[in-house]
Parts: sequence; C-alpha cells; structure tokens
Amino acid sequence: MASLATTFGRGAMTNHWVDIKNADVVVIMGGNAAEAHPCGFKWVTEAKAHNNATLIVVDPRFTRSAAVADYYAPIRSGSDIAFLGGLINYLLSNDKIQHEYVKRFTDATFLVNDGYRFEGGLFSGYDPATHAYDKASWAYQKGPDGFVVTDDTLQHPRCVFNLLKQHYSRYTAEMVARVTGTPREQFLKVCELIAATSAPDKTTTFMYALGWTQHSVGTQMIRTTAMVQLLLGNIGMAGGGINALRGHSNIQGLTDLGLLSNMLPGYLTLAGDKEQDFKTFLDKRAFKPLRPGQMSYWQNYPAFHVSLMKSWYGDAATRDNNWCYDWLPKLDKVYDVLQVFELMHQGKLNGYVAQGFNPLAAFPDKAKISRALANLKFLVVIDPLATETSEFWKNFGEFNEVNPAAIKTEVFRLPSGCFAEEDGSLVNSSRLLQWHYKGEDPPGEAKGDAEIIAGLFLKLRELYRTEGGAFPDPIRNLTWPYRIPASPSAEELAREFNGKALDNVTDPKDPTKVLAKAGEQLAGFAQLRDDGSTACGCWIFSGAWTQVGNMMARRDNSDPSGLGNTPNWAFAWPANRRIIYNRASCDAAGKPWDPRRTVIAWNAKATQWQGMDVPDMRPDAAPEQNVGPFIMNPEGVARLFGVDKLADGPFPEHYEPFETPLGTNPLHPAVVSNPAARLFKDDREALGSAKEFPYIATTYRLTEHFHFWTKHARLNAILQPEQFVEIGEELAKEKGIRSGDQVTVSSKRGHIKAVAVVTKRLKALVVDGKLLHTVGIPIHWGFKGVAKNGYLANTLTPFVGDATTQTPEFKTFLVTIEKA
Amino acid sequence: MKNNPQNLLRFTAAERANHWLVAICFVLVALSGLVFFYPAFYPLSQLFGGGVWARILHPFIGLLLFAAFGLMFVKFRDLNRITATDREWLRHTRELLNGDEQGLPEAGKFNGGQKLLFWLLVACVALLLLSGIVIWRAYFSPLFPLWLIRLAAVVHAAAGAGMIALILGHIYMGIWTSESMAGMLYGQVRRPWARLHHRAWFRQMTGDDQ
Amino acid sequence: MQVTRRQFFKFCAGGVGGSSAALLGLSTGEALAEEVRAFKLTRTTEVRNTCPYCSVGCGIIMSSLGDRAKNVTTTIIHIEGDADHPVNRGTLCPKGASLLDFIHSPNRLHYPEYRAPGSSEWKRISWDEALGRIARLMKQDRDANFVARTPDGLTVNRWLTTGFLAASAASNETGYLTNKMLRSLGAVALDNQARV
Amino acid sequence: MALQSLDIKRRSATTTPSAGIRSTPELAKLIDVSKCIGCKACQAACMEWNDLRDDIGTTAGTYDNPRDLTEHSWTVMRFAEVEPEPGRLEWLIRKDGCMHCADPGCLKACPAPGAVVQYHNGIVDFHEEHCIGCGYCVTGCPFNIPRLSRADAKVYKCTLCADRVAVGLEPACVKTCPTGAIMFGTKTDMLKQAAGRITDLKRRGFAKAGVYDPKGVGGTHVIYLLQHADRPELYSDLPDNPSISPMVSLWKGAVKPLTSLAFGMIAVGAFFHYLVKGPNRVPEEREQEVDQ
Repeated sequence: MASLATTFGRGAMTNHWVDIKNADVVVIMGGNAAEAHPCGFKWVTEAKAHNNATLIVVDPRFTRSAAVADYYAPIRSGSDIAFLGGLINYLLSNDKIQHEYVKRFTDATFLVNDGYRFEGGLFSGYDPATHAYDKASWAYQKGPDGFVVTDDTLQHPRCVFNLLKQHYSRYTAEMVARVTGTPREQFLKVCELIAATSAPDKTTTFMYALGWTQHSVGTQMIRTTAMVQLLLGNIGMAGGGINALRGHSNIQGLTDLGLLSNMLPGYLTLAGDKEQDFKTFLDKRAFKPLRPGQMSYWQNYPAFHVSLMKSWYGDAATRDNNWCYDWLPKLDKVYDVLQVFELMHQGKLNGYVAQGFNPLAAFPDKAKISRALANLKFLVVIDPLATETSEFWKNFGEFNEVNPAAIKTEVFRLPSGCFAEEDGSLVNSSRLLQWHYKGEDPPGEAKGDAEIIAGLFLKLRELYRTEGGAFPDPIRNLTWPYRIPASPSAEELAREFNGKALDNVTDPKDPTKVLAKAGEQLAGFAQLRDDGSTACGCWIFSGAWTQVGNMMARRDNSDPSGLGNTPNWAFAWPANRRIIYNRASCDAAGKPWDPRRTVIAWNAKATQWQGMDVPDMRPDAAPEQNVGPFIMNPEGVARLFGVDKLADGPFPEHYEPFETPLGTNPLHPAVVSNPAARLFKDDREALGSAKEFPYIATTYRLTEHFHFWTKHARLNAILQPEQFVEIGEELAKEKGIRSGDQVTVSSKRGHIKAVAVVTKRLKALVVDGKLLHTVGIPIHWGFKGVAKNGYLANTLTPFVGDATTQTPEFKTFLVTIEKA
Repeated sequence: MKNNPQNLLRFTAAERANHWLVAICFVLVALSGLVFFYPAFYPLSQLFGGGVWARILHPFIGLLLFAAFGLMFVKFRDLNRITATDREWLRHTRELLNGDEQGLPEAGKFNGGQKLLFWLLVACVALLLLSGIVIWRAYFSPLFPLWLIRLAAVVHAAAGAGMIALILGHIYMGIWTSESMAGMLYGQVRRPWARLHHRAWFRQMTGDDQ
Repeated sequence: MQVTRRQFFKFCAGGVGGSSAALLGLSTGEALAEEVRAFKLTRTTEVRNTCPYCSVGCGIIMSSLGDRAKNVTTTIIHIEGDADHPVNRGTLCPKGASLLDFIHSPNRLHYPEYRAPGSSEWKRISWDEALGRIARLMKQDRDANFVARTPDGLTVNRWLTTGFLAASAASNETGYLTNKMLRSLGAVALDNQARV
Repeated sequence: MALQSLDIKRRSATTTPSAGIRSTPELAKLIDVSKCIGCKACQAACMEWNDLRDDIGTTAGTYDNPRDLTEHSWTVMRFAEVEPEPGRLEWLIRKDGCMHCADPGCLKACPAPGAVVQYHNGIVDFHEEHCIGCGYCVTGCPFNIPRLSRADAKVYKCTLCADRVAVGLEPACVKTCPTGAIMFGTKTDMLKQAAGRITDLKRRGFAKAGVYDPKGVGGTHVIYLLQHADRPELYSDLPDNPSISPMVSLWKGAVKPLTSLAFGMIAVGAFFHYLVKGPNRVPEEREQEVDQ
C-alpha cells in the first residue's frame, strides 16, 4: 500500500471489484485472484465474456487463475521488478505510452535534483553501516517561487521522464529473460498485449496481492506496476487501475483506522520523538502545493488531527494544551511485527496481546517466534478459535516439539465472538464500508471483541483511578460516552468515527449558513475544522454515519451507468468515491478519454464535474485551472519518481531475494539484495545458500482454505484435508519422488513433512544459465483443527522484511527436498 | 396312501428333507427374486416384509439353497448319469405327454427327463451363485468392474427365469403323474407305479425281471 | 434394445395377466407428485452479513432457526450468498460457502482459560478473574517501563514493553475502539496483519 | 408435500404412465468448463445445502478431494493436466456429478417402484424412502454416478436441488459458483448461452469448442461446454458417446415382460394339458400285473 500512496497519494485499490469487468486487458501477477479472491475474480470472467478482454497471468506456478487465462507466462519467484522494468523499457522504447496523460498527469516533466544518482546498484545517499539511505538527494528541483521546475518538452536530461528512460534502459528483453527465467518470446508477447492499451480508450487493469507484497522488494514491485499504469494512462479510468487485493476482510479497515505502530486513524501519523513542537508537527504533514493551483488535500491535516483528538479526549483537548499533543506517544523507530518479535526474542518485551491473530503461524521463522513467545511474562490471546499461538507451549509431537515445563509464560485465552455474532462494518479491498448484522449469540461465555476491549480498559482505568500510576491522564480522560460502558455498541462507535459537530459548523464562504448544528453527525470530512468545533475518530470514514443515518447499510444496488458503479450501495471512502483519481479519466479539457466508459466529465454549462461517480476533484475546478487529478499529492500529479517516500529508492530496482538461488545479481553483481531491507543480525545468520538449499520455495494459499481458520471448519477440511507440497515433474524425476509420496522439505531454519503433489504446473526455468526448480508450499495446516494435523509452513520462512513496509519475504526462499 | 409293506422305498427321510429344503428355498428365492425381476411382481415383496427385506433376504436364501442343492448334487450325481437309454427316452417326450408310455425305454430310478432337469438345474444354480455374488451390492459388487456386474445381472436374470421355468415343469410333472408326489412326501411308492414309470428301478428293487 | 411405451404396455399386460402375483391384488400406491425434501428455509429468519475471509467483502444471508419469538434460542442453520450484493451477486467461494462450519466449529472457544507458567494444561477461569489479572499484569508492566521522557529530555510518553496485534477480521468499530484504548496507554508496539 | 412444479414424467419399476398433462419447462444446468477455476465452492455449497458432511480424507498427490463421488459428495472436481498440443499446458477441471439424462440408466435399472423418478422438468431424483438398496442403478448408470451408503444402504446422488427448484430457486452449486461457470435455466436458454460461449472460445483459439449433451442417453439436463468437444476423454475420462449399456437394455428390456409372459404360458399350458389329457394314473390293468 505504501507504494500506491507514494505514487498516487492514497494507499488503496484504485478501482473496485465490479469495475474489473470494464477492462480490455487484465493482468494477474503477484497474486492468484481466482484462488484467493474467487468472487472478485468473477468480474474477470465477465470482462472476458462481455468486454472481449484478454486475461494474462504471470506467475511461477500455473495456478487456477492461469487455468482460465488467455496467456500464461512463467516467472521466477522474486524477479518481478526485472519483468516489469523490462515492460517499462518496452513501452518507452516502442513508444507505447499515453503521451498526453504522462505529460499532464505525472511528474514526467519535473526536474530532479542534480545530486540524485543511481550507480552500481545503489542510489545516492547509501550508508553501508546502517543499511539505510539518506534520501535528501531524491528530490525535485525547486524554483525561487517554491514550486518544482518543469520541462514540458521532456528534453531536459534531469527531467523524470529521461531519468526513467535511462534507469530502465538496462532492462532489455535479454536481461529480463536472464533474470526472470521467462522465455524471451513469452515476455515480449505479454509486453505486446499490455502495450496495446496505451491507446487512450483502452485499459489494462492489474490485480495483485501478497505475491508482490511478501518480498524484500515487495513495495517496489507494486510501484513498478503503478508506473506502468501511469505510462499507459490507466489510472482513474473505468476498467483500469491497480487492484490491490487485500488478504483479509478488514485489513483495509484496520489500516485505514491506523492500527499500525506509526499510524493514527485516517493515515494520520504519530510523531517521532524529535517532533516536540506541535506546529512543526502539523506543518510537516500539511503539504504545501508543489505546483501552482494544486489542491494538496493534506493541507487540511490540522482539521483531521484536531478532530481526532477531540474525539478521543473531548473537553480535555484544548487549543492551550495543543489538543493533548503530548498525550500521544512519540516514536523512536517503527515497531512493526518483525521488530517487536525481535525485541521479544531478545527478552525486551513482557506482555503481548494477540487479538484475532495467530502469530506463531503467521510470522516468519516459527522456531524464532516460538522462542520469543516463551520469553514473555504474559500472553493474551483473544480469538474465536483455539489457535496454535494460544497453545505454543503445548507439545504436539513433531509438529510442535516444546517442553511446557520450561515455558514460564502465563497464557490467557479469551473467547471472542465472530462476524455472525455481532453488528458492525468491514472495509473491503475497494474501500467499501459495509454494515453487517448479528445472527446469533456467541457460543458459551464468548463475548464480542469490543466488549472484551472495553472490559479490559475499564479494569485498567479503575486501577489508575484508584491507585494512580505512570502517566494516568490519557487513561482517565479518554472519552467513554457509551450507554453501557462495558459494552459499547457498534452503532455508537461508528457514529464516533464518522464524527459530529461539537459546535455549529458553518460554511467558510458564508458564515451565516450552518452546515451542521452542534451535536449533529457530520456529513463528511469537508465539514471538519481545526478549531475544536468538530470531533471525528477517522476522517476518511466521515460520511459513513451521517445525520441521515447509517450510510454503510445502504442497499440500493442500482447501477445507472451500467459500468457497475452502484453508488448507493453501502459507503466507500473517501466521500463515497468508487474510482479514485477519476479526474484522470478525462483529458486536459475535461472530456473522457473513452466516452463509452465515462466516469466523470466537465460540464461547462453547470461549471461542475459530473458523472456516475463522486468527482475526485474540487467539483467546480474548471479544466483550465489545471488542478491535477492526484489531489492528495502536493504535486497534483502522480509520481513516476518516488522522491523520498520509500526507503529503498525513487525508482524500483531489481534486487535478488535474500535467499537467492543465483548468488549474484545479473544487473549489478556487487549489490545482490535490497541494501535497505529489514534484516536483523541473528536472522542474517539463519539464511541458507543455494549450495546447501538449491531449490526456490514459495508459500501460498489454496482456494479451499483461508489461512489457519478454515482448517477448523469441517467442510473446508473435506475439500483439502492434508498438507502437501508441489514440485515439477523434472525435479520429481531427479529426486525419485512420485505423487503421493511423503517428502521432507528443509530450509536453513527447519523442516516440514508433507505429501508430494507432482505436477506439470511447476516448470523448471533457465535463469542466468542455470536450471532452477521451484517447490510450492501451501500454508493452511497446523497442529490445531479438524483437518489432518501438519507442520506450520512458516517453520521454513526467513525473518526478512521489505525495506518500507517490513512485510516478510514469504514468497521466495531456498529449500531442499527429499523423499521422507 | 396306506403304509403298505409291499411299497418300495424311493427316497429316504434325509433325501426327502433335503429336497424339500431346496424346494422351500427355491420358492422363497424365486418369489423374492421376481420382486426385482419385473415391476408386476413387486407386490411379492410384501411377503418378505417389503422391498428392502426382500433385497436383504434373497441372497442369503440363495446361499442356503445352494448349500442344500449341493448336498442333493453329491447324493444324486451318480444316479443322474445320462445314458444312451436316457437319450432314447428323451426322444419319446411327445408320447409321454400324451400319456402313452408304451414305446418308452425302461427308466431307472430317474428317467431321462428327470436327469436332464437335474443337470439343467445344476447349471442354473451354479450360474445363479456366481452371478449373484457379483451383483450382491452390499458385500461384493464393489470388487468387480462395471461391465462384469452388468453381464452378471443379465446372467442372473436369465438363469433365474430358466430355473423358474424348469421348476414349473417339474412341479407340473409331479402333479400330473399321479402318485409321484408320494415318493417325495412319504418316501414310498406303490409297486405298480414303480413298474409303470421306472421299470428298470422296479426290477432292481424287487429282483423281478419281468 | 429400445422399447416404445406402447410396446412396453403390451408386454406389461401380458406379464400381469400371466403372473399370479398381480392376481393377489397387492399393488403399491403410486403418487401423482412425489415427496421431495421440503425446502428448509421456508420460515427461517434471514440476517444479512459480510463474509469475514478475504477482502472481496461478499454479502451473505444467514438463515437461522425460529422467528425470534421469546421462547426460541436462535441458531444459524444455513448461509448462502446475497443475490442483491453488487460484487458477489449471490455467489460464494468454497470458504464462504462453508461459513456455517466455521461459526459452529468444534474448536470455537466457549469460556476464558488460563495456563499457569510451566503448566501443560488449561484451567477454566471466569471473565472477571481473567480481565482482572490481565489488567494487573499490564499495569505492572506499564508502570515499571513507561517512558515519559527520554534521557535527553524529550517528552515521548510511550510504552514499549507490551505489544499488541489487532485482528484482521475484526469490525471497524472494534478496531477503532482498540486503537483508541491502546494509544491512551501510550502503546506503540502495535501492528496488524496488513504487514503480513 | 405434493409439488406441482415437480410433476413426474417417469417412475422406476412402474408400468403405467404418471400424470403428464401439464407442461413444465425443461431445465438444464450448463457447466462451462472454460470458466471453471476448480475452486470447489460447488462441492461445499452442495454439502452445506444438503446437510451432508463427507469424511475428512487424505491427499493422494492431486487436488481431487474427496477423491471420488460418495453418498456425501454428490459432486466432485476432477483435475486433469493435459497438453492438447505439445508445450501448451491446460488444466482442465471438470465438475463431475449426475447428468440428469433424458433416458436415465438408473431409472431403467431400478426395481423399486418410485425410488427413481424423472420430473417433467428433466431432473432425475432418487427417493430414498422407496429405495431398497439393491444398487441396480449403479449398474445402470452410464456415468458411474450413484453411490450406495454403507450407513443406510440407500443410494444417493445429485438431486439438482429438487427442493430448491421446486420453490423456484436455482441449485445450490449454481448459485454459489464464483465465476459463473455453472449456469441454470431452461435447456433452450442454456444451449443459447453455450452457443455464445462457443463463438467466444473459437475466437480465442479453441476451434473445437462445443457442447456435451450426449444423444446416446437422449441428451442430458446437465450439459458441459468443453474447449475440446471433440476429445471429451481429456476431461478426466468423460465418456465419448455414453449410452445405456446393451447389457442393461437386455437385462431390463422387453425380455423380462416376455419371460413373465412365458411363465404364465407354462402355467396355463400345464393347466390345459391336465384338462385335456387328464392325470397320468397307473391304469387298472397294470395294477394287476404286479399283484400277480
């Protein structure tokens, strides 16, 4: 998501599920939508059946998505940037780009700081001691007026367009074939199919998921695609976009709500510990426009932040105390899960609470996770199911060899309700907040999650009220306006994050006009104020529960445009927009690139942007005003050059996985893997080499199961009962393995045993002159459940994380395989 | 019939019991078999407690029939060797059915027709057993390929129908030929009867070589 | 061999005429329309929900026993796709189609449990005991390790020694409340499945 | 519950016609193999709707699970990795299950009246309350579909969700299918839908795309759309030209009523023989011979 935010301004799927049906070309890469998102994938089959679309699948495995594809190309796991970089090179050298779009809606014309360099695999500013970049040189040139200097002729050698060309000129078709193992002809065929949609009225849509995020270069893989889509002019278009398919039902929502170490709700961020001054903190986040006339919507940051603090601390938050700025924790670094488990492993954590989460199975290197959990003083697991994590201390023979007597962790297991037993809302991939209703009571004494959290908080607050303790003010003053304090209702919480007027909110253009009376629910984030007159728990969700009622529960599925937009079904953030950046679906004059697929258009008579969707643009911003379509970016346009937003470079570069089967990087042998990736010292030692572990392994989901949940459900256990691994016929022959044999798969970190599935669908690839085999390892099994017990697949995976998001590298590592 | 000391012993008690055991089994197996043979006979399943019971009982009764028939086979195998005389006898079937036994060659304990019946029944029972096992769904069918099961179903139906027809004939001959039932019911037959129908056997039993 | 119906009746007539069984007058009843399994949802209560697995967010309809009358304990007996939902249009994948077995899994937890240090088994405890003890442990840790100011005098008010993982399928309302509560404690070792 | 929407057309082991004056549309399920992703949602929905739970099995080196149809699994996905042309891998995934033949071998073979019925809409249904457990339907089926339960000695198979269809709903598998690979409607509409798909597939390079609606069994009410309609065997041995086995026809054909007639003739013939010829008694004169 960081990559999409870096490029376009918002970290979310740009279009929506049904919109996929409008595409001319659908590319599934870095994901397997047919298996992981079957009901969303239906819109691919609809595009094929009704829009004559072509489906391309690029994947190391011939997946069930590939089974219905028009064109399949194999690729070595972890080499996607080389493939996509090669695609960029193809588009640029064959002049298959949407020129007007690139010029108007991207930073192609922007000049880049002279200090920026890329040499020998490293960007300027690298510090080998800290494995990190000083990103100062990754910036645009600014003129005396504070705006970026541009060159509309695209001739200037330092303009983004030329730097881009230069950067990817190394990614020739030959180099792509050498790095990725994709045969040259197949690579070129894919390029040709995609390039055809550079026509203004043609679109490609990309669908990706964890197949891209779970790499040490995951963020940059996605960014490469974002750049491809910009060159093709496909962002903002119906049937275009980048469809980031989230793995879980409410991962989007929890990310939107800021449940990440460094985040606050609505992509507001926590301050670093150097940011002691409130004004500086706000100024740094309220981006000033980088080009004249741009909206740079984050200029409203103070209104969002202050409203959040009013929502949490109510009357205690005042202008005088900087709206309780000091009450918010300040970070010295990001405490992502890899960092937290590293600290836990070092014995620096005492307690851990896992709510609806199974870290023993979900994080890399199970042995390390298990040792880390054993270092805790207490572990609390809140879950509807008996998870592996909750029983990490129990001996399950070969599947979990531990000695309970030696594990001194106190463990609490609290039964929670599940979706069927509560009211509430979830945010799907396409930013849609949908309300759901309770169907039955939780079993036994199980309670809803909110009730458990409230119960815990009230106990803590009581202790701090009666006994005092470390900094009790925020705890004592946290607003808790719920009718039943021990059981806040979903409705109350939803109304709270939507926001309400604390005082009359008036129209800035006409102060006599009251937009929302004190006490009323707000209609949307445009009504938020930075003077403490509004409270809002999550500004991007504002509009979800207005004075009119619960917009998330709307059920009007009418589709007036025929493009599948259903604007009155539930509520999509931001502001009920279904296709974000939709201003980019029109040319400079405000006319749609493709009139058949009009999302919005400029209506000169009404001097308004109008259409089937909520315009992602100030509604009265006439095209002549040149307000860019990427309103969250201070540039107003999308970024081909990632400036200083990502940790590992402004342009994506191919780096080998940390466990590389090649031992080198054909592009720059001196810099093999991502120099800025997250890797702790001990974990570096737990990496294997290709000599010892010659086969590429990749982990993935099967369509019959969902993570480690459905092994508890009998029907799913029937459909895929037992753990298996997949290998190609060539490797099977070499190793004397037949389908159905028990095999042992080992990595530097451990081994698993499973049934072998020998298949034609995993072909060996020639990479850099070597024949490389892939071992496919489905996750889903463990030592709790109704399915056959098995090993946790993360026994094998390395504790390496992406440079920007710290997502673990589950998709590429090295193993060896033997008949058991 | 009076228990006349002059009478000849045709079948021992054990032989009679064996025969009637086979007969009872046959009746049951035939009636239950007809249930599956043709819809018009389905109501016969009521005699067995319904279709499911008919399906369950039929093969077990069949096995009992096979066992009992096996004993008869061992006992009567030698007596049923078909000779040239028997073949000659069989050529006179039409005269026999007209009640004219004058031209018939002398029959032993069993005449040519009875011997033929015996061997046809042996064939039917063997076929029924073998095919019956193949189509016995509850225990054995899953062991056999589908084509064999289909073949067996045809064989079983054909052999069963044949056997019913043979037994119908057998019963009629028993009814039509007065007093022959006595041999199988009481074990004894009157000398004149024996002399008329089984002269060779009569002579053998009495030493009378008239 | 093909037999037309007309021929068939002829054969039947012959067969029946010749069979003593039919003369017994035993004949099985023949219905004009047959019994099929009754439609099981005729009077169930329908509730709309969203599938909790992947991020497509399919609409589902949960059918539960009874009409919510006072004396009924309701239980969900069937789940299928919501045909009105614009994305899934009534369809469900193998996971969604099996949701009934998830909510009624034999491995659902029914009461709070506690595992003492070194123990190899669970002990059932009450909610009050569980939450009381957890709150006590959290407070002890927070009071002992809370960093109000760094050695160089910066106000940071953070609590690093207890970590949290938020659920990936919890509702927005739960997520919001969790974040609100944890930030008031100064927690920063907080993450969710988005990274994984 | 008598349901008029399910008027019976034919009934096993029944020699008189069923009520047949109402005309209900002939229905069909179209399985578009070219859209199938083998997700097994249909298997799950089938078990869930019909309140069935199969055993939790093992993995035998393929994705097929359960490995075969059972009394609990009325439909299974069969996965075939084939290369119709060298180097071009295709993963052909076929949803196996009852084809609801117009001329059903199971119905023909069944000896229990009303245990197998065919509705006017084309559904072939097993009514377990009439089933006697003989397994003849297994023998009769050209597609090897019915399965006898060990638990209750009744046979089971796909009912095409007759209970749902009777109240105007589509079958559970049809409703759930994420990609629309399973469709449901009148047979006319399904053939029309298939025709459109064939055009699309031909354009995408499948020159032999076509419908599988085998005439040998009078056509079916579950029809496949195949990319390679000329080679049904590629799809996990889908029979090329299925028909009721001649053995079954012989076994269940006209021979049986004829044989039944023969039994009657034997009885009647015997009776008249007795009437005409009289009993075969030992004549008086022969009585004397022995006494002498």
